[in-house]
Amino acid sequence: MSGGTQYVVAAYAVIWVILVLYIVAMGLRTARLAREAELLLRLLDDRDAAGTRDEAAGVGH
Amino acid sequence: MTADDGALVDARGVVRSFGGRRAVDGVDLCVRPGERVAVVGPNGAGKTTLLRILATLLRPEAGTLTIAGAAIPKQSQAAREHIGYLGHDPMVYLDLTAQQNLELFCDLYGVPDAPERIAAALSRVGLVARTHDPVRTFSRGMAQRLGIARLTLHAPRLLLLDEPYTGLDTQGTRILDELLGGLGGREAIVVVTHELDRALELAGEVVVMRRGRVAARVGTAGVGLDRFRTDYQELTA
Amino acid sequence: MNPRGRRQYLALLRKDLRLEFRTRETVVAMGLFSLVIIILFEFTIGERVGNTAPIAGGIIWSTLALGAVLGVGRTWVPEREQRVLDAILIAPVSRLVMMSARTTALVIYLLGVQVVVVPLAVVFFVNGTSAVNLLLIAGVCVLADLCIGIMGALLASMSVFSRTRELVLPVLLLPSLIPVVITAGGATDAVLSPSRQMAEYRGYCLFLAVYAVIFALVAYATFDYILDD
Amino acid sequence: MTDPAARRVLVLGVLTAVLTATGIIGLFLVAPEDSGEGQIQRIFYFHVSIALVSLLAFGVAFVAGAMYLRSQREWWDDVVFISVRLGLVLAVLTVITGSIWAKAAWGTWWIWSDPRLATYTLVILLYSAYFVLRSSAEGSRQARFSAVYAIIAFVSVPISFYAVRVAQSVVHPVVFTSSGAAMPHSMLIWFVVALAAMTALFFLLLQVELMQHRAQRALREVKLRLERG
Repeated sequence: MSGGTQYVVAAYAVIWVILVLYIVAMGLRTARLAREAELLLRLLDDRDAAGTRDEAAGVGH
Repeated sequence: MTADDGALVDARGVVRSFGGRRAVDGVDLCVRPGERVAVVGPNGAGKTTLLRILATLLRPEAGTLTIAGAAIPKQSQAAREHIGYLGHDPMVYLDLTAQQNLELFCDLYGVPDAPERIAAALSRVGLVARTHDPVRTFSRGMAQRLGIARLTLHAPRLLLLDEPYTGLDTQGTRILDELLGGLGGREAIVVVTHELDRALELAGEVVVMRRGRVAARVGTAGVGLDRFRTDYQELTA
Repeated sequence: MNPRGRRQYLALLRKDLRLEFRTRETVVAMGLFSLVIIILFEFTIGERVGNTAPIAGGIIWSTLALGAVLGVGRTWVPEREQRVLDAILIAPVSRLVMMSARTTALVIYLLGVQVVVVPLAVVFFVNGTSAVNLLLIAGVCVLADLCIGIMGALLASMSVFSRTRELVLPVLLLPSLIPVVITAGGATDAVLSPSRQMAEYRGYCLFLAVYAVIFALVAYATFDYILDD
Repeated sequence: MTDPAARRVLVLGVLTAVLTATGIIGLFLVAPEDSGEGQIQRIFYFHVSIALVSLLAFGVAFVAGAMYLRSQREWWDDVVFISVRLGLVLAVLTVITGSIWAKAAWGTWWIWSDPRLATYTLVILLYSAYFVLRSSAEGSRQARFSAVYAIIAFVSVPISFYAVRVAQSVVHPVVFTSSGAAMPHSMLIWFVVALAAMTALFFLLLQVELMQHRAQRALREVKLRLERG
């Protein structure tokens, strides 16, 4: 490569890499959101299960 | 929404939360001149938060609040003229003398006849001999008494007291009792306390708080302490 | 400021100065700290460069800015330690008055430090100078202190109410003060250079004045939101 | 698609893709080689665009900060936070690509005498402090202090730039003037395309992250409801 082309390639590679890293960080945050949502779903399931048990035993509202 | 004109405190649906948890969750409270209200409740019920909202130290997130006719937080400055707030701490500078502390607060409140007021306040709390001593040399009880003197300087119409008796010595307790007993029909008191007997003794109305909400309002006329205590335990259980 | 506000302003300022006079914590600590840094610079840079006259202004103002962090960090500390903050915030005092009193107190502390440190530094780095030059530098001090005071009162009021206050303040304050350090240092160097550069000096001073005015306006627009919770 | 935010993401995404592709093809295959700087001039298109868009991001944070203080709506705080973070990433990119350019054009990785490179370094310091303050402040103060600081920092940017420039013009005259001032049209077009691409990318990322924050808030609310029973 001549005439400084390697520097041009390097500059665009850096831009590319950092933007991809940013997107990866965003993906990790999305993963956390998904985990949270699943946790809440499990909590709701537990609560519903407890509710039906209570009703079956006749102590529900 | 029509505000109660004469009321010193007019709170409707006041909300304040910390980190997503609602410490005060829709409280209505109306206090007119001459009324004494005690706020009781278990730890974390939002009593102190409510008092700090009334003192304009915390902004309400939702609801409307008027103090002495001034809308909070828009007209906080006007409301602050009328508020006297006493907390666990005396709220005076330890490195200033008694006199310098009281002078400072006279200047902040724009009190006209400061020297006379300061002399009178100091003699009322029995600290005349200590006028020119730095507060650091005071005992805790004496500092607390100076706090009472600070409270009275600008003749506030709305007294907000947060556990005022903790940290007071016997002399301080007597002085505070005298002060509160001597208030006329112009002033109102809101006191936060965990001592039910004090609440009954001091206030005409007791507000029981639980989880940021008002669980009950009880008039104290003719209510015995034992009866009230059982009611309270039921309400806050 | 109306008469009421003026009385409150003077009362708050008098309170700050009285507390400082009684304990002498802030000014003494700032002064000693600044002297230590000056001596550090002298041995690490001055000894090697030989002729320190051309870089004296930069060294002096870097030192003073670092020392200022200590003083700015004391903002609201007596109120917090002696638990008076609620009583002050609950008094019917406009936040403008509170911040003005704070800024004035800071400027006075900084000037108190500079009265000692700047002449000493001038002796150390340029072997003394004329009285006129010292007066011109005093002008720079007043302007730069005003900048530091305004920015300091503004940022300290935020850092002090945060969890890791001592750690936050330098990181917050020093980047914002870099323009002040650059121009105050430039103005000092303009005065101390063999042929006094008055045009440059005036330009730098004008910059400092503009900085002070701009951030006074920013402070005016925002500090209600800082102090009221 | 009924959700307006999702529609915005779609539109911005398509726009970003088209503009970026056009820009890259154009600047590598169509734009002429610069007579003075040769190939390395091709760094310029995205380097300057990223720099300008980082300033745009800080500007958005400034406006959103003011809006937050007025309305106390959490949404504006999200905008401030995301914009500052994006702006900071872009500023870091600017400095890195600028440094590569410096190496290519002048043979050194770093030259303090380039005022833009120096200023962007200051800007990175200035906005890094935003995150220090934000993680240190608690409760309702967090959003308020962050908003105030975003305002202060944005005002500091031109002041810092000016201070850096003034300081350097005295010591050594500015050697490297703005490289993009006299650009032939055949280059300017591709610069505009690159700038538009980066702007669209900024708003795309902002929109995506705002949606993440929205989801997070909704989840927090669900959690609170579950606790309350």
